[in-house]
Amino acid sequence: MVMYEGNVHSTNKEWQISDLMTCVIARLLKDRETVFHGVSSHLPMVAMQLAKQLHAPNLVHLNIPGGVNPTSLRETTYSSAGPDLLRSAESSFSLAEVFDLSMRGKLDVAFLGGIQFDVKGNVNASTIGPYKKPKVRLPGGAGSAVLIPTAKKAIIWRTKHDRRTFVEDVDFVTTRGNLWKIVTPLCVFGYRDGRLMLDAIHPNTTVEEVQENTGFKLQYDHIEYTKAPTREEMGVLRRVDPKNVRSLEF
Amino acid sequence: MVMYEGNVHSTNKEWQISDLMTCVIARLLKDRETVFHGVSSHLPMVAMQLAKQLHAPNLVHLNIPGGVNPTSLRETTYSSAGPDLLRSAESSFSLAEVFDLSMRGKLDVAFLGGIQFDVKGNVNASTIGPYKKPKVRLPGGAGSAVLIPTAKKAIIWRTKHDRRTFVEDVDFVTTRGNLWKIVTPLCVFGYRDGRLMLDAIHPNTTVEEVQENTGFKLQYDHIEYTKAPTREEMGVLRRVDPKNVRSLEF
Amino acid sequence: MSKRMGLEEAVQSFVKDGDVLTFSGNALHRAPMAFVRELVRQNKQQLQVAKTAAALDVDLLCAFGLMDTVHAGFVSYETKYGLASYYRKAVEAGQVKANEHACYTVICALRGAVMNVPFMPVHGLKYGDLLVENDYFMVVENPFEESAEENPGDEVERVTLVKTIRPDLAVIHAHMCDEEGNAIIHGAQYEDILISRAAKRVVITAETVVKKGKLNSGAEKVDIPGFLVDAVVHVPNGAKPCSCEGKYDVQDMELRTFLETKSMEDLRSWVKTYEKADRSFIGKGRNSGGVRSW
Amino acid sequence: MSKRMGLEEAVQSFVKDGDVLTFSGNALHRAPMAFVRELVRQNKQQLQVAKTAAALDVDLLCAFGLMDTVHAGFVSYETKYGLASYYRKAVEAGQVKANEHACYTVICALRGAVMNVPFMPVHGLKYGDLLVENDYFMVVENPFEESAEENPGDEVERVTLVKTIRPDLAVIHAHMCDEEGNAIIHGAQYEDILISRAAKRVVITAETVVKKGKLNSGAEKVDIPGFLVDAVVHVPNGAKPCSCEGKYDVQDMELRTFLETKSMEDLRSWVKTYEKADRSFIGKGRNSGGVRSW
Repeated sequence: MVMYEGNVHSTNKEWQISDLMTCVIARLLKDRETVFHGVSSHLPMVAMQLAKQLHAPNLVHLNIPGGVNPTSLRETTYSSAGPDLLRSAESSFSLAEVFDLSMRGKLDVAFLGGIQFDVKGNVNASTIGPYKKPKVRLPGGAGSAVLIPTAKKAIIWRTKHDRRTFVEDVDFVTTRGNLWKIVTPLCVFGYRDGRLMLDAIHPNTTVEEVQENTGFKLQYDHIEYTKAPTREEMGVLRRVDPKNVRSLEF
Repeated sequence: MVMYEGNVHSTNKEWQISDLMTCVIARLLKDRETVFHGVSSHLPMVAMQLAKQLHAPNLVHLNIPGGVNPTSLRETTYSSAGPDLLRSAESSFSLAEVFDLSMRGKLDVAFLGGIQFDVKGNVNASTIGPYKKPKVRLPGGAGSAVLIPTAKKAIIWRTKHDRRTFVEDVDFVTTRGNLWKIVTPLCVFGYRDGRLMLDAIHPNTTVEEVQENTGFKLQYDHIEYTKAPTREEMGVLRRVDPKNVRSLEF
Repeated sequence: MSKRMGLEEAVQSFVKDGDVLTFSGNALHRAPMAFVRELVRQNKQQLQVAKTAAALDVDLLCAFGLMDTVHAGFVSYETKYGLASYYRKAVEAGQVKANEHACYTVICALRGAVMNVPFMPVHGLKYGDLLVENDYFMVVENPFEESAEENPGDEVERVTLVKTIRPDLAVIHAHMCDEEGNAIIHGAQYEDILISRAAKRVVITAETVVKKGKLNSGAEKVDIPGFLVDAVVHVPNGAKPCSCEGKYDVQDMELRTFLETKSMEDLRSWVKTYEKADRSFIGKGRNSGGVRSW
Repeated sequence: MSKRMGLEEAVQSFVKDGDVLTFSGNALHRAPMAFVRELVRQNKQQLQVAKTAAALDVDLLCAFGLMDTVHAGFVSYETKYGLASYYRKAVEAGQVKANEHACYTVICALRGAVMNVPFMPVHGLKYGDLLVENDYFMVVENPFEESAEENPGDEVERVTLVKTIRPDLAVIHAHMCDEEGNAIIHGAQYEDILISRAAKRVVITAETVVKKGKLNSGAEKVDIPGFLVDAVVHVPNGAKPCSCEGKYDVQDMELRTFLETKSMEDLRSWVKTYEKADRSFIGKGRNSGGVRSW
């Protein structure tokens, strides 16, 4: 079994898995959408900047420190919730206000994490083992439990794809339903008719390999491959994220 | 019957009724108290400035435009809710926040209006006649209905003292209870044991005159006279309110 | 993406009969009067207005018979200018419904809209006839308190709820705005930030409109982010005869002229005197008459 | 009236065992670390902390066994610095109760304290085990909706409530403060304004403390009015090793030293290294050692 945990290199020398995931996510974003990311979310943050440079110049970038449309990530290092995001922003809109916005149905896209996902679209970011006597206490779902039900499109990205991450049944349902996409180092899941469906696999893998690393039986209509990062995408990516913070999680 | 409606002159040449009421109110305020006034509240606003100059330098002046401790009323004219109160303030604290503060039990004094008051301490600022088919639609209680129950001390001032104002039973109970004082051109009422009590009468009047102008039977423990404005008070009053906005309501 | 448009187009596009509106400012300060006058010109009917303390804005709509319901804590001019007599007469005649709130319950009802919940608990509203006469207040028991079950002698805490008010449109007169709607208010903001989040749509009328990126202010000084705003209308003097901090104070003569109107003709004539100025700027950088350019 | 005091006095005066605390900042940004270290030095026990996203503040208190319950949406360092392992171990060992919230429900629970109501409705929390496992969430029917009675077929709208959290104390590390507590925060404010209104008492630790009237800023730039503040503590570098916008970034080496602690001795030694700096300023303009003056 090939573990994709921590594997940032692809067989291709032109791009790494983190580049591919960033491009795949950027392509999911549309112009004028309001898009939020939280802490430990460098990859989506870079994807938003990439989308803004390419096809979504009016995308509205929202974040925890409250900087609306920071113009640059040059000062961003270990944190995707740092005050640097407000420094170059065009206006301010606090975290509390972002949540309120989502409650009102006006947040188009929310990026969320999670540790375990099951075939029914349940998300666990809370505990392994019982909630009140956990074997492992996880960091917690942050905004997931209120954003997944209310954002128009909830995108989960996860830099690990293994059988402990994609399971038959999660230990604890931090939240569920209304997932739109899950992007992993191997594939993109969609959520339709109450279950995760394999939407596309990345060019660096095979359906067999995805299945081997997934704890539930894959279902798909037909196999599609995600497109490798283009030269243009890679050029812009290196410009908006010269420090390669998109790879921090790998 | 002597009507005190609109009567700004006393028999005394040293001061007017508006000066006296302002001084009486100022003396009710203590150092460090948080004190709020709303629209059409020039007299209490001036009283707060007077108290700050005399015995309550750390009184916290709160108001609708959100100016905490405006240092001067020089630019104030027809409005006690104008942006001028924020211009010279030391910090800002919005109307919504002032209400929240009172809900938390941290507003010491609220100044409130009203059109009709009865012996049981009911306040009417809403309608004469039935609420849904009023004979007279009044401006409304503004913050009264939430501030009288929550402020530590609610002070009502009223520049009219007649039998239509102080009645046996109000037409509509905009709010009730927890009144502390009502200051009129003739007297000061207190609220004790569920009813209005005559605390003191002004030096320009007599108990008989107050009773003549009051629609319910006066009750009092003993008669006390309010102290006329002192020379010092009048001096400071003319300095903090050179335009005499305290008399606007008369 | 510029959201600039003329005043006529903004009212045509964003207001329909029966809408619930909310306006910037308080009493005679920074009400979006040009927009309110355009509501009159376009004869928008059956309007509702939610505002803590209203004055000329509500009184003018009542004068023209365009108001259905007012949700407010206080409707009056301040001391010097007396009562809002058109409002008062309309309520007394049964033409307008006065839903009296404490100013704070308007704020709480709008917070309910911001959070998209159907009600908001209010601590202070405990006594009196407002609770009895109005169906938008309700008293419930605190469901988190179980002491009553455990100790039947204790009384369960009671909590007043106010029903959420969701304005269809907030109209905010700001000092400066860029063409995407990033708006700056100088001085007292009153409930403007709240209403910009509570309403389904937001129109900014502004003293000054600049191109994107020309606000010359830090992010923290922008009071209303552009992505919340649907239309930007350039209307210098758009709050007159109300005040606009740092720009102009209440226009005493203009206001008195309104207060002394005696007939529909007087009222129409008063609104007419502002028409040219209110409508002089249209979108796309040109004015309707070729006299002023954006 | 000056509210200045030393850090030791502030912790002695305003924290008792069992208190519910809330801290400024988010994750590794502007947590009031000097104050948290003083909690450790004074061995304050059974503390509760409410915060949307906590990191070193909560982890340090867990490391010393001083924490009872954490009310938070997220407790972890960001990517590069890994998980909050002391917190994690303490929860797994049953020593600390992790009351998991969505970050927003912490915000709503604090809004309940601001408004002094026992609960706050939350629109978004509709599904999952957090609702099932925690007694601070409850689902009720919307009492304003009567359609179910009128039309028995319809379902009544359900509304989730979160129980109010009333912190005993908010500790906020600010950039500048006058001696009466008027405080200014530069850049991202996170939930600091909210907690300054939600808590029963407020202590400001500040990079710079000036005399009254010397903030040299307009009223609108003061983020926390002094009358809300109980104590002002002058602690330059008081957020280290967390960041403080415009002053310093996360102190990588200092943080790593903490993360690599293996024993209680390592932990004590880490806290000790800050002791002189944390406590160097006392009230009344004199420092404890005579070296620095206020």
